[in-house]
Amino acid sequence: MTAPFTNITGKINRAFDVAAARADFPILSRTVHGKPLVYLDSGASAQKPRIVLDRMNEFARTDYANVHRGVHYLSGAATDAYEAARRTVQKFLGAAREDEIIFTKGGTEAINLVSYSFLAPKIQLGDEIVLSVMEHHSNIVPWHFLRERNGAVLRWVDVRDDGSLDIEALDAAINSKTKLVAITHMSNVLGTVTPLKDIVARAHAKGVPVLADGAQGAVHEIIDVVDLDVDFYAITGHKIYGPTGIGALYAKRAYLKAMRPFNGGGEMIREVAQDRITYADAPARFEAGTPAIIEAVGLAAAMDYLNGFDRNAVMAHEHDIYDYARARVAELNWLKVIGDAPGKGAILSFEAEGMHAHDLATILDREGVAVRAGHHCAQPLMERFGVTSTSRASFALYNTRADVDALMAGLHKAWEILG
Amino acid sequence: MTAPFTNITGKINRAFDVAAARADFPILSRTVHGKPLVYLDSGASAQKPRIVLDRMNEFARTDYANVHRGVHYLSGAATDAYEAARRTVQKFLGAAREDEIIFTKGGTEAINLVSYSFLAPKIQLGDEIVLSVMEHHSNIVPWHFLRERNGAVLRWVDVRDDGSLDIEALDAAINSKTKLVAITHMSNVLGTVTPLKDIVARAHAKGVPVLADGAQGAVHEIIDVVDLDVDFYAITGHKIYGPTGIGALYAKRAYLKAMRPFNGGGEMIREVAQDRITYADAPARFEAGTPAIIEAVGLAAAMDYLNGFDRNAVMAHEHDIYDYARARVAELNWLKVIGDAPGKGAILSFEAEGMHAHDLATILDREGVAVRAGHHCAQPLMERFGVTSTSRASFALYNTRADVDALMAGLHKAWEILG
Amino acid sequence: MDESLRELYQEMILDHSRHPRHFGTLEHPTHKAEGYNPLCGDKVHVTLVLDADSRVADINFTGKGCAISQASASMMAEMLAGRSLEEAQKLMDGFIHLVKGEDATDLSPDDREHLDVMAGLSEFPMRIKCATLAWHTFSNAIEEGAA
Amino acid sequence: MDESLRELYQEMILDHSRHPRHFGTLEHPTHKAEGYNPLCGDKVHVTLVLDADSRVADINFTGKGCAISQASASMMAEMLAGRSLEEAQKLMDGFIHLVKGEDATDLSPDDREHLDVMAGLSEFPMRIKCATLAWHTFSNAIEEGAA
Ligand SMILES: Cc1ncc(COP(=O)(O)O)c(C=O)c1O
Ligand SMILES: Cc1ncc(COP(=O)(O)O)c(C=O)c1O
Repeated sequence: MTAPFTNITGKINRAFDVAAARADFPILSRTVHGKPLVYLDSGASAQKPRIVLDRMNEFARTDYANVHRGVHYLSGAATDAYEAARRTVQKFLGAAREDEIIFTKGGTEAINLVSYSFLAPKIQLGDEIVLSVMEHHSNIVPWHFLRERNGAVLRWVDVRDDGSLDIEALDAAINSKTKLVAITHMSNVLGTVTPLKDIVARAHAKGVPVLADGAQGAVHEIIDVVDLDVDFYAITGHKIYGPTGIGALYAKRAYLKAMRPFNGGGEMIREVAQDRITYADAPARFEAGTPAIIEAVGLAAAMDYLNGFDRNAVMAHEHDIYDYARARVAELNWLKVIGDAPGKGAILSFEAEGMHAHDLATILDREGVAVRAGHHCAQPLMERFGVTSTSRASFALYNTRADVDALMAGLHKAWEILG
Repeated sequence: MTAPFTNITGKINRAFDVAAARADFPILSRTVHGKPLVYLDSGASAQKPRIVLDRMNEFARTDYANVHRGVHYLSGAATDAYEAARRTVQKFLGAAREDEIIFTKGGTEAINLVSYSFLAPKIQLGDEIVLSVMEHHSNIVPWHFLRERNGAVLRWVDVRDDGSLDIEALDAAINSKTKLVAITHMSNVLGTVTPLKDIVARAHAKGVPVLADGAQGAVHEIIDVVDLDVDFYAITGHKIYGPTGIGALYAKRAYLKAMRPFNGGGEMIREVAQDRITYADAPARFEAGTPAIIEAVGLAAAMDYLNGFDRNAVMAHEHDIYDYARARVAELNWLKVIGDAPGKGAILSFEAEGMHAHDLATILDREGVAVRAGHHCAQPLMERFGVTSTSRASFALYNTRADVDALMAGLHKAWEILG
Repeated sequence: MDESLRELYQEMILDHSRHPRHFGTLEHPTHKAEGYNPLCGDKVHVTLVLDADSRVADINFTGKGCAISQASASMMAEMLAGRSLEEAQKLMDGFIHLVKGEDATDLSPDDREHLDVMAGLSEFPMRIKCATLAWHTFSNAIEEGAA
Repeated sequence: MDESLRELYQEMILDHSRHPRHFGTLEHPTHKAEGYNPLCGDKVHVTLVLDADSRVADINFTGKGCAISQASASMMAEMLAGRSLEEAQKLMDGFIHLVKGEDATDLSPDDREHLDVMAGLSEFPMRIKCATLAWHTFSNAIEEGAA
């Protein structure tokens, strides 16, 4: 792994060069409907740099075999690459130990793992789970399962009108029945970044562990799970410029021992007999079956790629694009932005007067501008803001002010047609 | 998808040309410890043809976005590719409908899905699950969970000394308490191919559904789930020349409606509110979160690749290599083959007198010959044959008689060193 | 200006979506159904009265969604009123062929002309589900929605 | 013939694996532990008696596994018998350095010579766990295995 901020070649700690970065992403040079692609949907899934795709391809062409169980050379090479990927994720999240990193198939599975392995075995009728109204369905549905199946109670914490988390309400929602606080680190709709360290401190003061949904947070913030003191942190590969089919859960070692296996199969056992079974220790215990080996290698390549930049410079770049976009859309009096929390990340959701998000997205698409339209897997949040859907432009490291200009031109056109 | 057996270009229904096929697999031209790689570990994981890797790479470079939720062009293109991959799997397995195919992260998860979604909600104390002693841990551990958590009883069916399934014992094990027969289609250790159609008929005669573990079966047999009348059929991508991180479950439509969701998250819901939730229909219901999009496309490419051959010719080729290997090892009086069932597939497991499998594998590895050594995730089977581990050479379409000769040379050498 | 967009969002469509005909809920329907597209959240609720001759004596809808889904529901209600089930089925089949860009010869010349404003949809495959939602909901109401 | 293989499986190793020293179970151990490598199924069971001076008065093992794991256990038992815990720890650290191909200066010249037959392992990284299993089991017995 390329260590962040320490490269003495001068490659990093330079200002972020977006033109150079764009050249790393093959798809960005394509056209859509005859127009240059303006990809503003990285919040749903980011595009992948050549280096990630090539690394996976090369690994599969030269060093591939199944991991862990083999004595032969390729099996060793593949195991080394897979376990090196785990250390890359460990360092990316600032975890103290590599066995605190469990590979999953994505962010959703990482959260379900906490639900099935940590919470489900001990949840009792009437136990409470605290979550916010801005959660993604992936951080809602697993808790609904526990409501339906075990009689858990979901305690919803509101956001303020600007989309910021009502931290006092969250604090008040945590009580002696609370078994978990499940909270996003960054909203995929509002762009709100939650004060995770403060949330953890308040929850811990009442003896309650915290699971953070870092699907967006890990992309746009620099994560240090030890400093945050968060108990569980879920990430997903495809949003962080990595492949699909891979994600990870950071889980504090203290919890891992008591956590029940989730999927059962190869790799996660110690001994299997007809009438008894014992399980391996973490992380193997939670990685049943052949893992997503090639994808883990790809995820590590993506994290290396991101760490090859000065992360602060990338963040500054993204904020610049967002601020520019926020200022430009303020020119349009028929457009209402949802989510204006202080310190928010580079996601812009909005409603357009008299235009349905899908119609708007169709018109933008014809201009080559890709935005998301819909409920963004956040129906409770839609309800909170009294809408059924929004349009969303989400920005990644490869976006530019020119992309925002293209969005603006598309919005003007939509107004012409639909307004 | 290229339909099997119908290509009029003459590309198929020709004899299988193994030299040409080998050229499709870049890794096969590498060396290990200075010797040409002889890869006899495809039973653990198969190597991937260039066309699969290139298809994934190209898809990610040109048409990638998240699926299902988007209106923009790339989202549509990615959704089309993902759903086309589902139809490829459907046709590969002979399923009647595409919504009977659920993408999973692998074979293990496919089986766990049946356990969590189909069986767990209805299993009662004392209910029985019938399985064979030759099952892979992936088709054992999920049932041990139900034993530990719900009081289910595991009814083990023995194999005969030649490794064939004792079908009468299986029949006798099915009774009024049986809730599921969980049986491999092909043993990853013995190579035994089970009489699946007969098993299904006997189980159905007693009203019991059958789950087949097709992790190996789908690679080496031509599957028609409708003809087999099997209720669930689990496959995994990486063994069938596809990528890691992807697999699939075929589930009869009749069961899908009553099956409970497994992972909770995006895509699998209908409507989510604070206090209630409804779920989508299959297959979406069982595919929470962003799926392994690129890997699904890769899996389809692998199936297309395999179907580009005359499958019967491929099978004949594999059997030829196996028969040759079986005859050659019979020359060695210090080597004992485990698994000689009639009609078995191209997997050769053996014990060597006075040599531990790991020592043997290490020596073979120095000769460039990659075999597996260990319990092969089948500890109950090891116990059945009174061994703690075996060596296993498993053959794929790209193996040759020359590979077998290299194996023999390595075995002679091992005898020289360890014998 | 992109001609296909102009065609998709032509005046007639926008007019139907802004001033939907047959909008509302019948008080004494013989059949009803709710349609929902979970991908975008579009909703359509159809109520109708089938008379003794299996004719659509009256039909209403309510809904929320994009211009295409609302305009399509409005046009559907307008065109179905008074038709027999058999005619309705034919119209629906023709409509679906039309928006998919397939041969819509099963439509009468009149219906074809009336529905011409929807033909542009075939250029927008990702929006076809918006257009067919109301029709599928109608079909569900007939099949399983006896009130 | 591959020299590194010859070195790995030299006579001394094969002899230890076929005729393990200190093979068996002590009847009245003060400490014991079971070691298991789930990846290959190798097993080692160590029993030992620590005397009042914290010396390894006696030590036995039983086990099943590859030549490397069994030879390593046999040599370990042979070399540990009579040593103080401190000396044992030093020997173990030195052994682990040696098989990993790292600097094993913490070994006395005598011990280094005795263990020389294991030095070839550093060429076989995938087999190092086989060699260290017995040692880790011994260490577990001391730390948590009071009988
Ligand atoms: C905030 C948030 N949480 C969780 C997820 C789920 O991640 P995945 O779909 O990769 O499982 C997403 C993205 O879909 C997200 O934006
Ligand atoms: C017979 C059998 N079943 C199940 C599996 C599990 O498949 P996977 O490891 O891809 O989940 C395997 C392979 O490991 C297998 O050989």
